[in-house]
Amino acid sequence: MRYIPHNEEDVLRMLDAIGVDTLESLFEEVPSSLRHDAPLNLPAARAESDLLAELARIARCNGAGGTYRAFLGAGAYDHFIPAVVDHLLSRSEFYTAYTPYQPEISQGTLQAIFEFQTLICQLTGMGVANASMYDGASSCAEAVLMACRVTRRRKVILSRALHPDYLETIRTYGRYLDMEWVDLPFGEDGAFDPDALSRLLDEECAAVVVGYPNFFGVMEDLATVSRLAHEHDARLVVAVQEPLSLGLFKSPGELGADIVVGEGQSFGLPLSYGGPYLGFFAARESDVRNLPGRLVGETVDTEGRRGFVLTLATREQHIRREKATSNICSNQGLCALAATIYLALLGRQGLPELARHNYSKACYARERIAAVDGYSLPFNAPVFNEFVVEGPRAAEGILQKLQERDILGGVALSPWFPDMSNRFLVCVTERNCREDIDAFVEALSGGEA
Amino acid sequence: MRYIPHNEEDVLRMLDAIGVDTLESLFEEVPSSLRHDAPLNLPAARAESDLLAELARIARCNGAGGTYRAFLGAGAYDHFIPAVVDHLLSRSEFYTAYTPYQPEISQGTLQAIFEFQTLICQLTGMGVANASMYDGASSCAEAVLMACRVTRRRKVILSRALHPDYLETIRTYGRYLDMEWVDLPFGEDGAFDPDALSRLLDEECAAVVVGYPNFFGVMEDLATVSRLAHEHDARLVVAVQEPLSLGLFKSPGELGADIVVGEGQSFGLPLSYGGPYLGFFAARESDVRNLPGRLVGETVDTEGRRGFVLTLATREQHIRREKATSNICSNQGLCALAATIYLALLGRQGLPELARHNYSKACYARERIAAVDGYSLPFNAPVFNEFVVEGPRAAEGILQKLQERDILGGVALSPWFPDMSNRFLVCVTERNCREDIDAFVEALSGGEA
Amino acid sequence: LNEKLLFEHSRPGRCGYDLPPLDVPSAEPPEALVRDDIPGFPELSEIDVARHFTRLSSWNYGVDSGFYPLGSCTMKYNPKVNEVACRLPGFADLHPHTPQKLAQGALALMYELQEDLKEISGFDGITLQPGAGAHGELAGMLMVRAWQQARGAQRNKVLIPDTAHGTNPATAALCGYEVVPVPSENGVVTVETIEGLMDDGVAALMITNPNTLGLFETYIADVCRVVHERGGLVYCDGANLNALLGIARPGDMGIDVMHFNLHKTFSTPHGGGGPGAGPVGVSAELEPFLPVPVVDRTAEGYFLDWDRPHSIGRMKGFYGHFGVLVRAWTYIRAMGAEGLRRTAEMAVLNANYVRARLESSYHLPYVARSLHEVVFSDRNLGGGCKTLDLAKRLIDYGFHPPTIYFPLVVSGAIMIEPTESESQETLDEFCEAMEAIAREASEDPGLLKDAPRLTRLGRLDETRAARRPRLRWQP
Amino acid sequence: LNEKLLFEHSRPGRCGYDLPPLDVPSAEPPEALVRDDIPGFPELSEIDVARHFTRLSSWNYGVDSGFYPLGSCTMKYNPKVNEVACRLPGFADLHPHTPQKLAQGALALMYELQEDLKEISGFDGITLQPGAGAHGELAGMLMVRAWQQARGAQRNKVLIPDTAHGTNPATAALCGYEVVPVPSENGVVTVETIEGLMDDGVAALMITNPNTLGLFETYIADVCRVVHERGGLVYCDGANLNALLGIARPGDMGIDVMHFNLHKTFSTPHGGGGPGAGPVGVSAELEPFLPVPVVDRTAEGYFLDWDRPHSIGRMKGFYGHFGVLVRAWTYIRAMGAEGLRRTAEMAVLNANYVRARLESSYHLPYVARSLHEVVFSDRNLGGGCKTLDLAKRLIDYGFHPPTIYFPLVVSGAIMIEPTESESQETLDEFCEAMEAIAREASEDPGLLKDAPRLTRLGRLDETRAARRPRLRWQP
Repeated sequence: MRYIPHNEEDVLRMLDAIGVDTLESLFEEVPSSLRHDAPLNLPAARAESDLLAELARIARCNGAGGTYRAFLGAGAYDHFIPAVVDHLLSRSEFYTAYTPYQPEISQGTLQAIFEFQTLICQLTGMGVANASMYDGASSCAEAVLMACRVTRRRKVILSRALHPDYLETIRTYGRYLDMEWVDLPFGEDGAFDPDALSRLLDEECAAVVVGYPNFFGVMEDLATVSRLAHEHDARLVVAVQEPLSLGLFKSPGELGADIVVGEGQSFGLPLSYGGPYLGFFAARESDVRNLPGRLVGETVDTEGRRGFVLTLATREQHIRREKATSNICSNQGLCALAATIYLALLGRQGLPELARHNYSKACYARERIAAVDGYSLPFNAPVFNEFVVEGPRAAEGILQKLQERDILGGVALSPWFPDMSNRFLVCVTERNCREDIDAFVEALSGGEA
Repeated sequence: MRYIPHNEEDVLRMLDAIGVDTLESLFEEVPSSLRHDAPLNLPAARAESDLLAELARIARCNGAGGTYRAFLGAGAYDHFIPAVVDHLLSRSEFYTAYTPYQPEISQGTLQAIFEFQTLICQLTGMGVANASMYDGASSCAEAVLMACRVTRRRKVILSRALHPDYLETIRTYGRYLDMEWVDLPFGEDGAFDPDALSRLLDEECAAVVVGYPNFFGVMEDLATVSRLAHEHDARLVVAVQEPLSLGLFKSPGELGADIVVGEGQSFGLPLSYGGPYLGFFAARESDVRNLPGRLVGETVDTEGRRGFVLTLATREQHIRREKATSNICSNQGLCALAATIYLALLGRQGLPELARHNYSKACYARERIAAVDGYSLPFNAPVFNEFVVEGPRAAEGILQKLQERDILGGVALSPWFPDMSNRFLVCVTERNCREDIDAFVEALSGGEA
Repeated sequence: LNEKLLFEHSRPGRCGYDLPPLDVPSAEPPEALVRDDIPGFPELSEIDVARHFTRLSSWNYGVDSGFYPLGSCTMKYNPKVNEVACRLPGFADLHPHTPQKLAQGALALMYELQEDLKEISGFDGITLQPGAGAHGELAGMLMVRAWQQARGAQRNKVLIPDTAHGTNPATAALCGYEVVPVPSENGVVTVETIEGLMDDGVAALMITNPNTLGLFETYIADVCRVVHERGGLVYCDGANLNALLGIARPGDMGIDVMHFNLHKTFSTPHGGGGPGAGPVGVSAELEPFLPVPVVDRTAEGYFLDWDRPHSIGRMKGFYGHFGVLVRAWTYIRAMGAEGLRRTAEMAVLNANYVRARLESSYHLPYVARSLHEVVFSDRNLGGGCKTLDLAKRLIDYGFHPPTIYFPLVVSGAIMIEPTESESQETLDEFCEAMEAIAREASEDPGLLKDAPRLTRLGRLDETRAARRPRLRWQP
Repeated sequence: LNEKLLFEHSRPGRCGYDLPPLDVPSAEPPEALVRDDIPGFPELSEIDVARHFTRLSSWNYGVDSGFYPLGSCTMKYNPKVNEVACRLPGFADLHPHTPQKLAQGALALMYELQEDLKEISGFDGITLQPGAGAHGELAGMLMVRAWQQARGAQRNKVLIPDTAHGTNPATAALCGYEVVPVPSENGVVTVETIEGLMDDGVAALMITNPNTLGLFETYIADVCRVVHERGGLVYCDGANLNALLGIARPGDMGIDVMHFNLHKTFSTPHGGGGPGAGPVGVSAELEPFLPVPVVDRTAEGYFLDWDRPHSIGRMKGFYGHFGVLVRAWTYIRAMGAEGLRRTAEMAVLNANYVRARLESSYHLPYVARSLHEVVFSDRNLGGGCKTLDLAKRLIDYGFHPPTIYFPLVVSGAIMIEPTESESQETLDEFCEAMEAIAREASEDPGLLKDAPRLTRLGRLDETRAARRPRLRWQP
């Protein structure tokens, strides 16, 4: 029992101090009818060495990193994480701390979150950002709720090209809140259809939600959505599923977004089979008191020295209870720290440069794939590092063949878009070298796939 | 240039402050005839991502952990290292610090070394231990020099069963110090020959050096060496090549050793292809001023609070210069810290228990191997977790065959003992499960090996 | 020493990240789409970043720094091997869209964790998807509502005791429910109270057991019976499950749905506020409503089951905080059944030991036997000192303060949860500090009111922060 | 806060390590050989150990904590990727007796590092075996002696300048040499001095270049020529190689043998005093004498070459501090040729910048152009304050002090080596602190003499420690 310090002598001495005879009697308030007296049916305790061996065995059952040339994106992106990120995250002062309720001994966490909030504002072009949320999908759902709250409206226009996970999560969150969902179709170029949007918008619309990039990798024309939405006083909610794009493309803030949410996994978080990731949430400064989630603010101590505290807690559940802006009572503290460290390393030069690498590699892959007989790019709106490919037959079959050549060629679209059975989503990042791309193209051309 | 902060503006501003125009002129004292103006012929700078990929590729060229069932010892031992050891070692306050010359901001290193010294004393049964040395072999060489220093004698009796690396290192260190080396043969049981020792000892002997365990895994009869050596006022130097044995076997101190040195790698240090490891060095308290290497001692600060400092520096090179007890000016700080953490985790119960596991597994393997047709155990002196096996033909061939079945069956003795061509050294630790041992035995029995 | 903000350290031209040379032709998007710059973004070299965050960390207090008796948060030791486990290649680099055939290890681990949590809690179904306790709560209450709806019930209220966590009412509201407060008696919910409140407008009772006073809800079985008889369901906030591991199972008590806090009970690190994980356990009746996907198995292997027509849907992206799940699985395997029971026993022993030692110095508002935590109040504190002063003074003694001013039913609450990780010596040192502070309050209250003194900063002006919010750095 | 010793935390029955069940019959050695107990050995649980060392670490100051201008120690930033590199499976778990065919990766890396070091230094042969600088020195001087002996020379003296490291005389003594001190002139060794001292009893000159005053030995080429003409060899202490990377190569200067400090020049962490690595480079003439083994290659692959009949033998177990070699290899690959030259340039720029800023506040005993470090003295310090007081006061300003009282040729020496890792802002902050302290010395010398005040402990009584040595804990 290496994690529990008590020996039998300790136990007896402590029981004695308490004034009872047995451990049993400490549980006297638990009625015997509710006791579970049989031992739990779990594997026996294991030594650390055995446990690690078992874990390594399980992990090896997964076909992860190194083994395959992978072109998987669709909401989670393989980017290189410099070693210093994990080194700093592994400092126990960070990762074994709780929520910074006692600011005098939590300035590390608090200052880092303040820096995170600032970075997110800078990146999205917005005035205020919270301390982070569970992930892109749940942030997006919170954004929809907030848009309804501030507009006091209940109709929401959701782009069909928004990440399906985000769409589903929005619907789950709004399930019993009497919302009205309206589908915004996309056009032949893979971007939202502006004419449809004009038709759908009215004075009852709380918000329009679009992806940037959207699920097809397309950088939507935010300026147009913004203009149209604002004509009806609806809010523009922008969901960024690959935030590295913001290193290269105009920020949603400059294009008129009211709320910008997104998935921060690209910024220094491992793929980790889908989580924990990092939801970011930014808005206009005027909406600050309607933000969900935790906020850190600057203040001073008794001597006038700068310090940071959790603030505007009156929005939150522990004060406002059922009137709170959200039921969330945590953030993704350590994930936000990872992103802060990652962004600090890349910075003003590195982030755009990395984004350009991604863009250039994706361009190269697009051009080469489009040149393969039978393959085409069905959408022609601008994309970042991800794009849709149309193949000569069912995408599942194509991907299966590629897999046999140790290539994970992308994500088939048919589970979400049954009419797109021949299409799949291909993502190319800085982790894919030219040789990987060429091998992919060769596999497609050779007809093996 | 991610490790160098200067941009060109910084450089110009700093040159200006210095009062020179070019970086070039900072090197004006280097005669131009000595300048190396061509760029060094080295591979171009590499991004961290590329570098790690390259390193992983190189590392995969090695047939290490996991792939093979390995029974390799002979001076380096595969023991499980709990995760907390590396976690703590990776705290930058420890690993990026220098020698604790400024005790007020080095109490972490200093207290840990003080604890290390104490643990080594307890384990070896000696009165004083230094802050560590490069490894077992070099500690052993230093021990020989110290024995000569304190006895003012120059003849040293070296067991032929001492680890060959230790023997060679002793000879290198003493190469120009006018020493006399005398070989102490071992008997048919693999332990030193007491009759020979009696014959070899005289009043000119500075020391007798034996292994505990020796190279053949044998726990030498220290009480007898001690008695014989002390009759001639020679020092008994004991070299411990597998210190885990001290969890189970009587300590050299209680058996009469004067100097106990050894290799500490077993205590939480990775195999790492031979280093860095950890030399420990313990002696009688009366010899403290003759110890080589660094020492940490307890003292108090201006307020009388307990603290630790480097002490007895008058033995050392930076004060005594050519009269120093050694030229060493460092210890294996971080390795000593690893051992301290490891030993603290195992402690008074865990260390003996782990030693018993090793002993039991080795016993099982010995018995099973001895039962295989054509194989025998040539030595019958008591061993710890390592032992010599005699095969039916050249050991190299046997080991080669085993290797083809993914078994690294041991270390052939012929490079050091040409007359032992059929013999090899087999080591069994807690890392070898019964299934490994059975597979090994089966491979031997099946005649494949 | 002070440490500037990242942005204040910045210097044009610095960068802590080098890219490999681009091995394809360089391309550029249409100019109109390209952003010029990211104004204010920092520029730093690797050493700047390493030092900055190393220094920041030194102003934090974690479980590895010392005793962290934050009530209701279960700040137990986080074993280091768990951190190794979740970083293993095959886990950390596994893309969530990896074909399931190539993710059998991950799916097997999730499946096993589901099974383990069922066994530990006595529930029939589990979702691993929610990202935190409050998120699990939301999933749970959405299932409650879906179940009620499936039966055609029109119930718009939930009962919430005064000893509940603040998230409970907020969660109920998110599900469109009205909140009806339930007064506790002697710290627990009685059958009579529930009988009085439980009408056919009530969808569910949300209860915490053991509750936030550290007390076992003794009448829980009858309370559940009454709620069920009248068509309601019982939601349990599982934050305090640590006290019951191997002792009693919420599923056996009649509870219908409960979230787990893996970051509390199963020792995954709190990370300065996240990420956690909030799996939810449900009875068989609620199983059809679990969020998608659920991990299941057939003879061919493990798979993600999406085909669940009654599901409330998806709570977030992908399948759960996998990295956290790996840690929890590792912890459960390290402890085994015996270890988990020992955990509950030692956690309760520790709380009762602290209680026994401090009863004479601090006012104890509820006298029923404590389980894993004990709640004192500041009523007997001298010199006009309040709970906040005590908390700040504890910092000077080297301890993290307990949870303060919660639960709300105790005025000036001091809520101490020592967890099983702590040895008697640590508890003794803490109790001695508490006793010393009680004396100081009477003899020299300034010591409390001016605390902390030994931290880099003194008390911070929270009012100012809220009145004139500065939520980001501006040049 | 204080932290007890491990032994004082101990409690019977605790253990932080669990073994798996023994899967073979339990066996016991003959009773007479078995030890009863390890008296005093600690008993702790994992959390005790984690907290103990976490707390100890917080009393340390590392490069990641702040500026560490320890002269002659080259305390540059230690890139984190190097720590990942040496822990890779295939490196960390590679047994040194692994058949060489299965260790080709490790051998290739060592071979490449040998080649890199040759290119950087201009030498013809390299041994990677020595475990530290002083160990490399010993290997080097043993080779000198072996070379002399092979020629039949009877030379028993070595020349060592007054600017040398303390290890140099100790090393010479270990090789059986007598030490002849060489006075420097204006901080450097002149040809005339060497001509005067170099007779046929002298085996070698041991020189440091740049020397411990931070000065380039301008006459090095002629000095080497004179030594060679009179039958001697020149040993160079490579501790200060950082200043010359890509600028000039010791092998080209006529130096015959030099050790490298990988933990200085090539950024492997100092680890609180070790492990380092001290490879040695030699000219072709000395190559036959290199310690065994050396890594070499044939068409079939890499191998350890043991067949070197003139070798001085083995310096330690196995083949070198492999884990340190991996880090150095990684650093060299990260920097490339350009990066290494930039390293030297920026290191020298930084030292000269500090010199320029502090020249007016501190006495500068030598005026020749500094390379990577600058040595001041305490001569101008007011208020009777000494170098030690200055050093302790710097701690209160958040800096690690420079090397003090070394080199011995400068009384009250203050030896500052900033390295290339530091930015101008950091140097400015340091220089401002130095200037402030110079003012304080005159105005309020107590601030220096009572320093440090902001550390957990004040100045420690070193005399007491040495007089009544307590070198281990006793119950």
